[in-house]
Amino acid sequence: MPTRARIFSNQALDDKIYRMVLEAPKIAQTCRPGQFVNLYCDDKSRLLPRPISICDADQKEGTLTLIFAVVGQGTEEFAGKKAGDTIRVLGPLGNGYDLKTAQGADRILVMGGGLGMPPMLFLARKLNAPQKTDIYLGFRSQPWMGQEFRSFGTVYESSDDGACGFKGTVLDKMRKVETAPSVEIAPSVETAPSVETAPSEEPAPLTGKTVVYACGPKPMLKALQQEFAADDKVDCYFSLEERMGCGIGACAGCPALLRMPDGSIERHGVCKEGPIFNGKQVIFE
Amino acid sequence: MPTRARIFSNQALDDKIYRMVLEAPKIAQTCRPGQFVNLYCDDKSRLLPRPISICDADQKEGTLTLIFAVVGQGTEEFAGKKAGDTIRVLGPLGNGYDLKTAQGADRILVMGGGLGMPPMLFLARKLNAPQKTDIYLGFRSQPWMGQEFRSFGTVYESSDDGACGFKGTVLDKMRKVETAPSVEIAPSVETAPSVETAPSEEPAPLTGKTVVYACGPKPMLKALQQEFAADDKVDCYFSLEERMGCGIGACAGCPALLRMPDGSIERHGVCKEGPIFNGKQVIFE
Amino acid sequence: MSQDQKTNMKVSFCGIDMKNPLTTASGTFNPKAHAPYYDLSVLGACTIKGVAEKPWPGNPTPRIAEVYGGMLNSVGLMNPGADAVIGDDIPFLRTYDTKIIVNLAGHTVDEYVAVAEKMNEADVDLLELNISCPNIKEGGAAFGTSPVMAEKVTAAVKKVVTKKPLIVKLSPNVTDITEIARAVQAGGADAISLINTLLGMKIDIYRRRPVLANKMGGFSGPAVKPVAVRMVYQVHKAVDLPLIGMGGVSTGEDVAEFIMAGATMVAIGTQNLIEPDCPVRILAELKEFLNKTGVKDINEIRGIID
Amino acid sequence: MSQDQKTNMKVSFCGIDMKNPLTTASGTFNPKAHAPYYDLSVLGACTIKGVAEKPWPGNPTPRIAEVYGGMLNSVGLMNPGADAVIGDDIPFLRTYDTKIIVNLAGHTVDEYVAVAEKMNEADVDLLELNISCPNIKEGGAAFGTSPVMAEKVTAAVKKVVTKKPLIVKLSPNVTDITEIARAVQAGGADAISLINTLLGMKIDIYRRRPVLANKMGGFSGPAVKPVAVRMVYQVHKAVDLPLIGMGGVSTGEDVAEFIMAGATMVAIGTQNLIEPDCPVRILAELKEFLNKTGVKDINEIRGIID
Ligand SMILES: Cc1cc2nc3c(=O)[nH]c(=O)nc-3n(C[C@H](O)[C@H](O)[C@H](O)COP(=O)(O)OP(=O)(O)OC[C@H]3O[C@@H](n4cnc5c(N)ncnc54)[C@H](O)[C@@H]3O)c2cc1C
Ligand SMILES: Cc1cc2nc3c(=O)[nH]c(=O)nc-3n(C[C@H](O)[C@H](O)[C@H](O)COP(=O)(O)OP(=O)(O)OC[C@H]3O[C@@H](n4cnc5c(N)ncnc54)[C@H](O)[C@@H]3O)c2cc1C
Ligand SMILES: Cc1cc2nc3c(=O)[nH]c(=O)nc-3n(C[C@H](O)[C@H](O)[C@H](O)COP(=O)(O)O)c2cc1C
Ligand SMILES: Cc1cc2nc3c(=O)[nH]c(=O)nc-3n(C[C@H](O)[C@H](O)[C@H](O)COP(=O)(O)O)c2cc1C
Ligand code: FES
Ligand code: FES
Repeated sequence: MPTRARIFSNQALDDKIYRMVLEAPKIAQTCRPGQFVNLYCDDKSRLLPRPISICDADQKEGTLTLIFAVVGQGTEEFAGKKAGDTIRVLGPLGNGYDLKTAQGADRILVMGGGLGMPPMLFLARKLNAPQKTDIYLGFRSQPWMGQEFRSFGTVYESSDDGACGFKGTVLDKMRKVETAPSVEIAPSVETAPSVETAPSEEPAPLTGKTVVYACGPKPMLKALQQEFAADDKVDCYFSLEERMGCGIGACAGCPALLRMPDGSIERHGVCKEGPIFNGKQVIFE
Repeated sequence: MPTRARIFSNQALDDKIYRMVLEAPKIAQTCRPGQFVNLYCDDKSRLLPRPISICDADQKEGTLTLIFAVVGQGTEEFAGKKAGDTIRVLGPLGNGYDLKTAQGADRILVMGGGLGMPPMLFLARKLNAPQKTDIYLGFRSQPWMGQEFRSFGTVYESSDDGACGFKGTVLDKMRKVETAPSVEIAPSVETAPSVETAPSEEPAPLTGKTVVYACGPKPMLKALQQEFAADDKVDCYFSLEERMGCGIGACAGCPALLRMPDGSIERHGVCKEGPIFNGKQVIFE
Repeated sequence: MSQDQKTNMKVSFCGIDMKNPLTTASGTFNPKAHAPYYDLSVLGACTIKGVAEKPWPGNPTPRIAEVYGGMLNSVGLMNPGADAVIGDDIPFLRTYDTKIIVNLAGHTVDEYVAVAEKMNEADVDLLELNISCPNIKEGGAAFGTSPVMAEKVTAAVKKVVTKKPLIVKLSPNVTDITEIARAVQAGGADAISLINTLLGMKIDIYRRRPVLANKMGGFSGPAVKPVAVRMVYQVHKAVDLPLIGMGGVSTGEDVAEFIMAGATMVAIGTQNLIEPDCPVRILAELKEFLNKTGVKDINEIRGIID
Repeated sequence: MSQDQKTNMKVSFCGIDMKNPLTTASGTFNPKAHAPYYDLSVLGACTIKGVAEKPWPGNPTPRIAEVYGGMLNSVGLMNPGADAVIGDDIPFLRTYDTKIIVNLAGHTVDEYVAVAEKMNEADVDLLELNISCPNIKEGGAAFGTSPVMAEKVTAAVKKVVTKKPLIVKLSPNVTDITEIARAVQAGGADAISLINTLLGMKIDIYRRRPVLANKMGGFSGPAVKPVAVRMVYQVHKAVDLPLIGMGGVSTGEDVAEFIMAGATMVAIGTQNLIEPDCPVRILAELKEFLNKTGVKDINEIRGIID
């Protein structure tokens, strides 16, 4: 059932970060933002799937875009693939983001940290609400994506070392931006010279109903959770990561711990009932 | 130390029999007839070497020719290789045939059965004594090599089903040919229409000093051993096969049982002290 | 090979007719997770994950690690409890034409007995007593590695399992598998399944800690097959009970290998996780092998290895 | 990574200085077979094949089978006897700058003592008592799987091994490896090496017989590493002896994994058979890993896993 997909292109975006475009029409047609695919290695010593989020999907072309970092031998193998090669893929997997909440919201914050950034592109495109969407992208250093987001909201970049955008975390940046006095926001759809909107265009503070969509490292999600825990006007959706055995809900390898409204603790599989969870319910260990 | 060699060509000679030419100058320069190489799979589930005899070596071009049958997953993998691909190879391995004995002999019989045939080509070329060399090739059915041998001796084909040459074993054929009355033999170096010499050109019976070089299935070697056991004028060199762990003499996985002249039994590794043994000493289980 | 010789694939296991010898290995198969990928009715039987009387939370994450040719897991028998399984998975599976085997978990003899009593009444076909999980401190491995304890828990559970055959699942982490097999036979087991996972460990040398939060875990996948085949062969020679063989099955030829070693049924484990619809392929490969080698009835080749 | 930090690679093992922690696993290394492929002096120590007092013929062929990620062997300790090894391999190895470890084989306590007495006098550095070969009926595994027997044979051999440290090599085919480790410690072992091969089996389903003439054989290679790492870790926590870790080592990172699990030295086994000069690569990879992660002395990371 994992099928062999042709690789349309596979390019390095940065040191150890690759953008792979796959011909996978079935997946492209049915997938939703926040879902992922399982990629499988050809090397027979590595049998488990590598879950990779869908960065974008082109229904017409039948292609999927994935962005992945080389962190171990599996992603190393994938990085070595060339256009015309094939790769085994299974999907779409997981639940995907709740997009409905965004329709009723006044403001949408899309927050991507590191390799949590790519799936936010597909999300932002599907949300398609540039007027009320702020997009925060956090890099370690140099940016390796960002321009693609500009039609879908106001884009704010930050980086750990200040090499691009604001020096600090996405949350630091968000705090600075979103707590400033409200002005009318011009979505940066036009070809602005910098991705970051000019400091003068200050966005609205978080007064109305807000939805936060976030994907990134655990410390980032934890901080976001703390930030909004007490604020009932803010809904949070976090994408979680866990080591997986199957990706389809069969092995019980990937539970997320959730604290339910009644105080009880439940376990939900990241792969099938996630990877997107109500961010306020997630218990970080 | 197993090095990646470029594959120059890889063609099917018959159903499940392939001829692969490798660029392996170092091996080509030093190898002797009867030696073999270890081929390694790329598939990481199959780690052990596949020993394959050297069918021919071209020192000038730096190429090795191997002929192999697809019998399992390793050889299946090799069969799928294309010109330009690479394969890991180690060698040359093993002792190779004793060619000196042939110099003092009146007659040389070269006997190849099935996949034991290919290495006989390199042997026959190095012996380079067409006048006194008879070459017996045994096929299961249709021939998939044979012409190449014609410059190096008189070639007799046989097959189990009679589809080519004589119907029967190489030994049956040899018995018919070699026991007939002596006449001067014309080596079939010229472009004769058939590989088999005409029935009129009957070769000498086994009167002088004879060397038998043989490679083929165990029953063939056993029968040859019986045939010549009592004949002191005949020296036999057999190439043995055994499941191997290393091919270099390190694992003790591949012993051949030999009965020494003094009656004692010794074990000699097929991979390092063989695969060529004095055929009269071999104990077949 | 070209014409389908219609090899008989039916086997009788503890008196129950199975349409073919294939089942799933407990914990690697989830009815609702797998159902979208193929028709579960292709399986002779479905074996579902280990269930205890009450829900178990399982171990902390990471619970999964990859190793050469296989995986480690320290799921720790996370399960929603007997009632949830009876209310949910079992009626769902009953909509398919396949037998149902339920794997039973417990920490103590009493806990095993409690879940066995419940499942004895449930709408399932066979019960499989898991005395071999390496991932829980009490119960599990402790029972599976001592002949005395193995016999004791088997006997206690057998007493309450009056309506279905009782399979006992053995751990490979023992000096002499035949000793444990004889013990569970003495305890009244109707059948034996083996192997559960080997106990393994992997260290993340960059972070200087075990990859699994639980440090050690159960090792499964193609890498363990030689140990599994050996043990099925040994147990087949040692006791007179039907066997479910498993450990590293990924092809139809692997299934044939376990049957020749002595198994009546064969379970697919880890392969279910990496290729959700693999039973379809494996069954086709098995049929092809049998046809190719002239086997008219799969029962002919069981245990034919001397 | 770029500048060589000159990590200290020296380890002291039973009071003997080794230039690095790498050695070879007995039976997978032959001095004269491997010498053409690399300079044997790169190894901290060379461990040579199991030797008995008198020559042993070993088992019938086929003795080797390939399995997923590894191999089975049933060589059965074929060896030319102590005198031949003393006259041939040992002087040859002495021409290299490496320590020599000789692996001792026997069927009975007396046979073990006999070869140990001879080797005690030979020009070698350490002796390794192999009580764990799964391929011989008596001796071997029988000693390695019973704590009582393991202690007995260790004590008997230790009595005659007066001039060199005595390593005892354990079998992984046991329920509790720490029990055996404690037994050989009690018997007087100076060090422990582990693991020997797992017992495995492979069936040729086309010929309907085991691939190995001896039916079962010792399973080794990358596939067994998780079991090996687990056991080294367990034994390191259980006893107070230096360890030689092995089982599936094929990279420098694997060596680091065994050291973190608690091994002082690490042996390369099956990889020697498929890549004759692998110690050169593995040593370079180990150094690279240590440099990359800021380890100044290899002794720093031994047993650092909780
Ligand atoms: C739902 C989900 C979506 C993801 N999306 C992306 C993405 O879009 N881009 C991206 O670069 N990475 C993504 N990751 C992380 C990615 O799966 C791992 O980086 C990758 O599996 C590492 O494989 P490897 O063979 O290179 O590493 P190794 O460390 O060699 O892998 C060994 C094993 O650990 C698992 N593993 C290692 N790291 C992780 C991890 N961080 N999360 C889960 N499993 C891991 C591997 O799958 C494999 O089974 C995602 C993870 C999850 C769970
Ligand atoms: C010295 C020597 C020279 C050989 N020369 C040739 C040759 O020129 N052409 C050719 O077609 N074959 C030759 N063979 C046989 C060839 O090595 C096997 O056919 C091949 O290894 C099968 O590999 P496989 O993966 O396809 O089969 P599998 O059965 O999948 O292999 C499994 C394991 O068994 C071993 N094995 C299987 N069959 C044999 C066999 N017959 N002999 C030794 N090991 C075996 C494999 O090497 C591997 O380790 C030679 C064998 C030896 C010992
Ligand atoms: C993720 C996972 C969970 C498992 N859970 C159980 C279980 O609940 N009960 C049980 O008896 N065995 C359990 N097992 C063991 C398998 O049923 C099987 O015995 C083992 O994995 C060997 O087969 P394999 O190599 O085909 O996976 C589990 C195995 C895995 C990989
Ligand atoms: C072909 C072969 C022969 C072996 N012979 C011996 C031996 O003589 N004595 C011994 O103690 N171990 C012997 N072993 C076991 C190895 O030394 C080692 O413990 C085992 O193979 C695990 O390591 P590996 O996975 O790196 O091979 C042998 C292993 C193999 C593969
Ligand atoms: S990864 Fe298997 S259940 Fe989630
Ligand atoms: S194959 Fe290893 S010694 Fe011959």
